[in-house]
Amino acid sequence: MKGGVLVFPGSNCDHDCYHVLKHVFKMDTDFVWHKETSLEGYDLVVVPGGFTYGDYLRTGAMAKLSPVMSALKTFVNRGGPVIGICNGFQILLEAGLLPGAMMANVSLKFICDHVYLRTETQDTPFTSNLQRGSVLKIPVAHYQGNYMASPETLLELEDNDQIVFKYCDAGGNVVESANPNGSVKNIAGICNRERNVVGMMPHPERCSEPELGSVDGKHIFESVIDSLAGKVP
Amino acid sequence: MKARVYVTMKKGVLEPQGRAVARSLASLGYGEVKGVRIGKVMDIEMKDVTEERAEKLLEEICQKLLANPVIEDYTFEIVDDRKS
Amino acid sequence: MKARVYVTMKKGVLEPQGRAVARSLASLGYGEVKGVRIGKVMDIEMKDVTEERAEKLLEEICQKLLANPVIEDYTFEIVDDRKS
Amino acid sequence: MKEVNITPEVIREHNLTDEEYERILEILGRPPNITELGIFSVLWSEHCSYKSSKVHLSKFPTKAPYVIQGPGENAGVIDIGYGLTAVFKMESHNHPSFIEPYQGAATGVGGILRDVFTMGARPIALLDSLRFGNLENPRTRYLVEGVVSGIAGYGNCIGIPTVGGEIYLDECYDGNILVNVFTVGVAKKDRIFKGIAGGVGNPVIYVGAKTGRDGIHGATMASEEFDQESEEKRPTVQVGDPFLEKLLLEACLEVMKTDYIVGIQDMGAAGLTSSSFEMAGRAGSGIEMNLDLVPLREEGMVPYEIMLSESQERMLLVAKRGKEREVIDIFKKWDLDAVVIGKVTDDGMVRIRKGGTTVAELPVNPLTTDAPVYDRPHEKPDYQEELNRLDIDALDVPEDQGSVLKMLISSVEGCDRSWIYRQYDHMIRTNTVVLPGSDSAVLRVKGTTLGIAISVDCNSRYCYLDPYQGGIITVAEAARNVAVSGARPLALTDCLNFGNPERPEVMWQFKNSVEGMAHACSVLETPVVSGNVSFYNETMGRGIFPTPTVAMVGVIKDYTIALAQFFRQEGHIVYLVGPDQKKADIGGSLYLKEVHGLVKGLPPAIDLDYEKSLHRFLVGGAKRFYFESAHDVSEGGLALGLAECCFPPAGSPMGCTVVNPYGDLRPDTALFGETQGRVIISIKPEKEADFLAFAAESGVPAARIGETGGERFVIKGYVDMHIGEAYTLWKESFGKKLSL
Ligand SMILES: Nc1ncnc2c1ncn2[C@@H]1O[C@H](COP(=O)(O)OP(=O)(O)O)[C@@H](O)[C@H]1O
Ligand SMILES: [Mg+2]
Repeated sequence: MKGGVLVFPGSNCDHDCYHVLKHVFKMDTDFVWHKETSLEGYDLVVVPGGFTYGDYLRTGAMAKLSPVMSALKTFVNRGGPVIGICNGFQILLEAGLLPGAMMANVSLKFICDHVYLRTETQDTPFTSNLQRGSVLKIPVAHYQGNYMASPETLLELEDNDQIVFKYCDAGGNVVESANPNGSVKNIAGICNRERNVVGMMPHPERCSEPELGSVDGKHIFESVIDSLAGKVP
Repeated sequence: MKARVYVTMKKGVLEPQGRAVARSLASLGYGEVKGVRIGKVMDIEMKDVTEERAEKLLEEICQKLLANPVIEDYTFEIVDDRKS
Repeated sequence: MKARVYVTMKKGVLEPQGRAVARSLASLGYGEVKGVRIGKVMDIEMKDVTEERAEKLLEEICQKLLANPVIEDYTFEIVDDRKS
Repeated sequence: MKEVNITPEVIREHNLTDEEYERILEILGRPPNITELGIFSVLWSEHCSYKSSKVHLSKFPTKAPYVIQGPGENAGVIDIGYGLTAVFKMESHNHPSFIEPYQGAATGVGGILRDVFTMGARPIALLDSLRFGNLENPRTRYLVEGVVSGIAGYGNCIGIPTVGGEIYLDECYDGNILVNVFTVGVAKKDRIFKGIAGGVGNPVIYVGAKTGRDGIHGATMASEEFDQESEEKRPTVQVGDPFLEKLLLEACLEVMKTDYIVGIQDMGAAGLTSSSFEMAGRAGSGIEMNLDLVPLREEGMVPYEIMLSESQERMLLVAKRGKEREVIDIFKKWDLDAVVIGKVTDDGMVRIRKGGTTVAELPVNPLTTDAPVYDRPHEKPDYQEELNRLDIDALDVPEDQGSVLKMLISSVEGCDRSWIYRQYDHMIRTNTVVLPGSDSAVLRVKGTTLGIAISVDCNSRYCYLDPYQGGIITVAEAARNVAVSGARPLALTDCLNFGNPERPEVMWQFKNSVEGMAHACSVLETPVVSGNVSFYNETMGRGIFPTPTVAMVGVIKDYTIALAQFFRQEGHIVYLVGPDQKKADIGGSLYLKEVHGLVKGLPPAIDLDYEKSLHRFLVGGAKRFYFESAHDVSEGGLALGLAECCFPPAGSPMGCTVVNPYGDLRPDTALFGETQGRVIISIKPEKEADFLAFAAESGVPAARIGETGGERFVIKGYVDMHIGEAYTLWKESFGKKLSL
């Protein structure tokens, strides 16, 4: 089983994702430079967080034009599992691999803190080990996490069970006061229709080791590793 | 040749920066200001292009990069058409 | 009444966004683009103001809030003068 | 280029004195041209030459077996084991941040990062030390918002966590805010790079951003007293590009894995001038450069502008001859300009050409190592005695100590400062094992068991009241903040912020602060390995409190045992270790300032030998698992210190019930006095006997004062508050103050 962590100019969480896959989960893992044109041979692709191209113009706008993105689309079309975290999520939105767009946090401030997430669906390779309704404690760190989508898109997301995580309080209640950025319907993560592409603002790679205060992020990586193991005989 | 591209938020899209500015203005006593919406203005300098080519190019780069059609509209104008 | 305010980086002041966008366009094959500078465009809506008052108000809020005079320039125009 | 006449006026505009100009004539044997004059002026400025501070800085101890690089390079380097080093430095960006808070603070972050990665280290964390004026002044709020978002904007974008810092407000900073930023990086011991232009004939390569007309005269500006005229110098604000710096960082670290680099240095203050002269100076070589080859952002730039530009995100490096292509290709990969602009020579001269002619030709040493040095007059100010006079008995004892504590909990120095550090990504790179909010932040070093603990400190009230004692306490407190986490304090970097050194009272403050710090450093065995001096923090003759900020770096062998300051469970026993509170140790306290509006008296006494044993006790006790939490008692004394143990920034508060161990003192001095060398420690009941035996063996007094748990915060007979309410007050105060 082999994981690829995409690296764009300005990717900052590439090392963190690599560390978790390689050293926590002992997965064979490569960094994949954004000029690569193929993702042949990878079983899992992580689009990590950071400030690709400085977040200039719009977050994720320039990264979506990198050569590796066509390879990523091929990988997705073949059904390969992809997770975009934070800026990675924003890139997937810009690239049209996930619906909707990201705006600045309503506070107009960068926010770095632990938040709680409620799992809304078990039906993705990244949440298959989680129960619907289970609560994760997980860090966020972003300036543009205010997810928005047209009413039609939101309806579709709901009808197709594409909302993966919502911000909630410690008790699992999805309430306005638990929303760190103004995101519509407290959405923290979504998936595509085919369910193999997940984007989320919070950082599971920052809470996958006990010394970092929470291991709730592990479930997300474990889910995909188990899903892959199930598929690969 | 120089062009100016305007990228603004689609109608109906909540735009947090503009809202915050409007609120600040109100608290500074400028009650006359009822709304602010903030977009981008981009000054583009091009070389060795005809006006026709420039229009096509601008259209292309707006669609590909400068604006996000999910939330933004764009317009552009060629500011001077002297070949440079 | 509606007005449009343009806030752009002063000449000679680095504008990093534009630089990155220009590089990105070049690597996409748009070599004709020689430079990009990005600023803000703000659409302001005002109520119960005369044109004269609006001009004064805009001047004031540009200086106080909308622009950072240390590094930015501003201009504005009144877009329509129907009282609204 | 039109020749500018070197008139007395031009000389004065360049901040050169008549004597200094005489000296230039002597060195050159001819009058300088304007480019050369500009170069002299920046290299001989206070900022680059340290001309007023050098004689005192030499008093700092700078050596220890683990010190690999002391002051003099771009950053200090210490050995931390596993073949690794910690590389660190702190720098000020005070004046630029006052003029344009966002960009000033942002480029401050950019600058200090370059200082560290130029040595071959990957930066792992930042700290910020901030001073602002009164919050009633609306500009203060604008400055706080701007500076914090500038640090966030740059640090977050480049992906280096800002894991702590400090912030103080006092009206003495109204016209002169302080923005000091520290960074620490990790480098392999055998891969340290220096700013050396060695090897005759080797190419000199310019990399990074293009040169614009940014901040020309910025280096001189940073050393000049503010006056009305500085308004006119305004368009010289530099704008930072953190994305470009991220590329530069990655590209430099990549090129440093090769064997092609001889020396490398960032272009900081005075840009191309200081980097070229300093690199030649350190190597005892010379440099020849052709300015026609320098990538320019604007048209028509003259040599004077190119040499003095402070455009950000640029580096100068010297590569091995024949390896130009390989080096340039690595920078190309990262989409960066890299151009050979000259070569190393051996005649001790820097020669600069443009358009086929020589535009400057200057000897290196007189401009660098042999720049003017002044032993400026110093004298104790006559107001000092009055300042030190404090008759505590003449002050009323507040009736209700609980309300006093509430005042302190909601003061800027006592309240929750997560309003600031929530805007900083403090977790990126997943090394922060003790998050901001505790006395020090602790970062693990992946691939080892090591943790690096860092804290930045300065109590400038103490330094104002007694610069010598204040200097001692600053170092001791920084070391203690590191030690409470279980890490051994190893070395420090400083940033000495003072007023106008040409005034004897400022020089007196400077000299005494440095001597106090030096004394503490030698007793605590924490040498100074790098630092920075910022003079002229003065507006219209009104100076700031002397503010010699210290950032201490320590190492804990096993990061998994690092401690935070927060009580962890109900039913743990609370101990106060350290000397008894003394009545007089209320001088300069937060209590006096907040409650009585006074900055008076003498700072607390401190016994450095005891302090040293305390640190050993803290490190040893953590290693033996005796402690559950440890928190140093500083501003606000025992009462505020205890409250801080009950208030974790994330999670829920924990009550406690304790006694006042100093029942025979006035209650305000007992609860809010700031006697040094005290630490609040919580322990599991079953560890008590071992803990006490170890304290006795270490020569550290320990008094059992109470227990953790319950819904209330109680100091029996004095304070009884609902813990949740107190917590909310503490959490919300900072944001409320700013949004007034
Ligand atoms: N400007 C700042 N930036 C980041 N963190 C800060 C800042 N000011 C204070 N903090 C954090 O708030 C906590 C309390 O600060 P302080 O009272 O100065 O600590 P101490 O007294 O132990 O030095 C520390 O963890 C510190 O790192
Ligand atoms: Mg402390």
